[in-house]
Amino acid sequence: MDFSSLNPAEQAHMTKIIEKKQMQDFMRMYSNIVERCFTSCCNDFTSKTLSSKEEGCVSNCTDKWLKHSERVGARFAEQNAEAMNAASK
Amino acid sequence: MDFSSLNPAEQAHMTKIIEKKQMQDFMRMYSNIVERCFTSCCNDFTSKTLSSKEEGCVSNCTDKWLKHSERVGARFAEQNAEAMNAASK
Amino acid sequence: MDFSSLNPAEQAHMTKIIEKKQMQDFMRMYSNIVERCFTSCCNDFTSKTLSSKEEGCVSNCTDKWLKHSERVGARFAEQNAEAMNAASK
Amino acid sequence: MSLFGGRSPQPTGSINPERVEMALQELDMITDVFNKLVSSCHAKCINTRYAEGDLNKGESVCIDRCVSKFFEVNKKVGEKLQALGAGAAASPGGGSSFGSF
Amino acid sequence: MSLFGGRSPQPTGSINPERVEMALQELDMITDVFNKLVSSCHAKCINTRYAEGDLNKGESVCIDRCVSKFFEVNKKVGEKLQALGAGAAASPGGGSSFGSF
Amino acid sequence: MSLFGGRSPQPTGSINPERVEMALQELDMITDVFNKLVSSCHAKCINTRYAEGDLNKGESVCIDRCVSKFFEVNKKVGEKLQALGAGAAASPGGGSSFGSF
Repeated sequence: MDFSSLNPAEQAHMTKIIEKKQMQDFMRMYSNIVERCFTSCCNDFTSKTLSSKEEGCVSNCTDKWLKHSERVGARFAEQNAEAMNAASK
Repeated sequence: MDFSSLNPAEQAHMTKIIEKKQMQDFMRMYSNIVERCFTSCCNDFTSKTLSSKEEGCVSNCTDKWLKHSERVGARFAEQNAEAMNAASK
Repeated sequence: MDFSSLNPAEQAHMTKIIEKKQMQDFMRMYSNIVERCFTSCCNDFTSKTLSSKEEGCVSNCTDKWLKHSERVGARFAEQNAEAMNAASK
Repeated sequence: MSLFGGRSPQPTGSINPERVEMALQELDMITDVFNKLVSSCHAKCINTRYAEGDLNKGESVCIDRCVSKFFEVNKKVGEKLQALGAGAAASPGGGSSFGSF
Repeated sequence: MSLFGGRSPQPTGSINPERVEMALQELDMITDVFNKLVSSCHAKCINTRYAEGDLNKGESVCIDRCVSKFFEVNKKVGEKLQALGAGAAASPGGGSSFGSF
Repeated sequence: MSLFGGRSPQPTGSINPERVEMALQELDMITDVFNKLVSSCHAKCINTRYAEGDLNKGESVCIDRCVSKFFEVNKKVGEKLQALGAGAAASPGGGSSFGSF
């Protein structure tokens, strides 16, 4: 992606909007992790509190999700840079 | 959730926006029920009209979905009130 | 759907908004096809490039998805016209 | 789907934001339903091995029946919601009502 | 969920778009979480054969526990994100914090 | 993903809503694709028993290949859509084109 065709005023405006979006994206990521880790880790509803096994699962699931997203993000940026280079040749 | 930090003018504005959102939420719930009940109840495509068995299933599915949402909503409100109380202590 | 209750100025405004939405809908369709065809066609991660079998699958999957959407759209329009006729009787 | 009818009950005039917004909400709702219809019938009718790019006869017939049944389910659910009074706030102007678009 | 408290810490006044937008973001987030809660607990607790329209005893009890566990997971994930510093930008005003709404 | 290039082909000036909106649409599209990439590769590569919090070697390698294949699929589908003329209205300014971001 390349926003260099925007003038400085437009770029400043975009930056402000992007900051707002980042907050929303963060909240969406948060609720996605909750939904996915709940679905994967909680399968016993004979109790209303998390078992220690479920707690551990949720903790690992959250960690893994964050590390996964981070790694995908790094590869995404690389592939993206490559594609832009190829396009500008 | 607590909107008491908003002033009356802001609260009135929020109320108007919330009313609009409720209409959208209702329509989304409607289409979600259609999608889910269709997926669960319709598995025979040798005919283009609903069998009486499928009709019954869709009817039960709709009822159950509404009752489910209602019960989840009631528990959500309770848990939420509890969490707010705990937070304000 | 029937927007005839809008006046010409409103209809012109709607048309402009609809054009913008069509671009967004197209981009969403694009990313949906990518996601679905990737999920259906790519199951071997011992390599980082598509096999010719996977390529063929992605190609067929894209074609089929477009033809499917088109056919659903045609039937949707017919059913819709029927429902509007029935309602106006 | 003919978006604009021939009649124009109001004279040419200024834009009423309320009415435009209602029309947009209706459009969003229809888009939402259509997308759900497409993905539901894909799940029911399309073989995901993708051995060929054309719809075969069985898939085509299945799609037609699938759309038809989906509309029936849409109508039935709409009637039920209306009967339950959940539809109190619903049915925005423009001839729209539960079970039809 | 009591949306409006009884206190009004600011005098009646003009609308601050920033504050209204933050409140709206919070509302959208809660709606998002609630929708995920409904569909998650439906998947865990509801028999999809739909032989009857009422929740049976087992389903009702399951829903109650499901909501309770979902809140615990929400709290745990929130604490973890906060501990990881990912929550730096988070916790908008209005008494909202991770793990509660 | 470098959002802002070094060049500024237009002089500093007023905001053109059309251009800003197009840039925002592009941003939304990329966010949408990225989210789909994350969840697709999670489904393909991550063991959901969650016995540990770290990515193991197999998962890490799988993620790298998964992202690579996803990009190839993205490119292939984009080329196909363009060939079918469905892309007539597409490819907004800013050097964006099918198959790249």
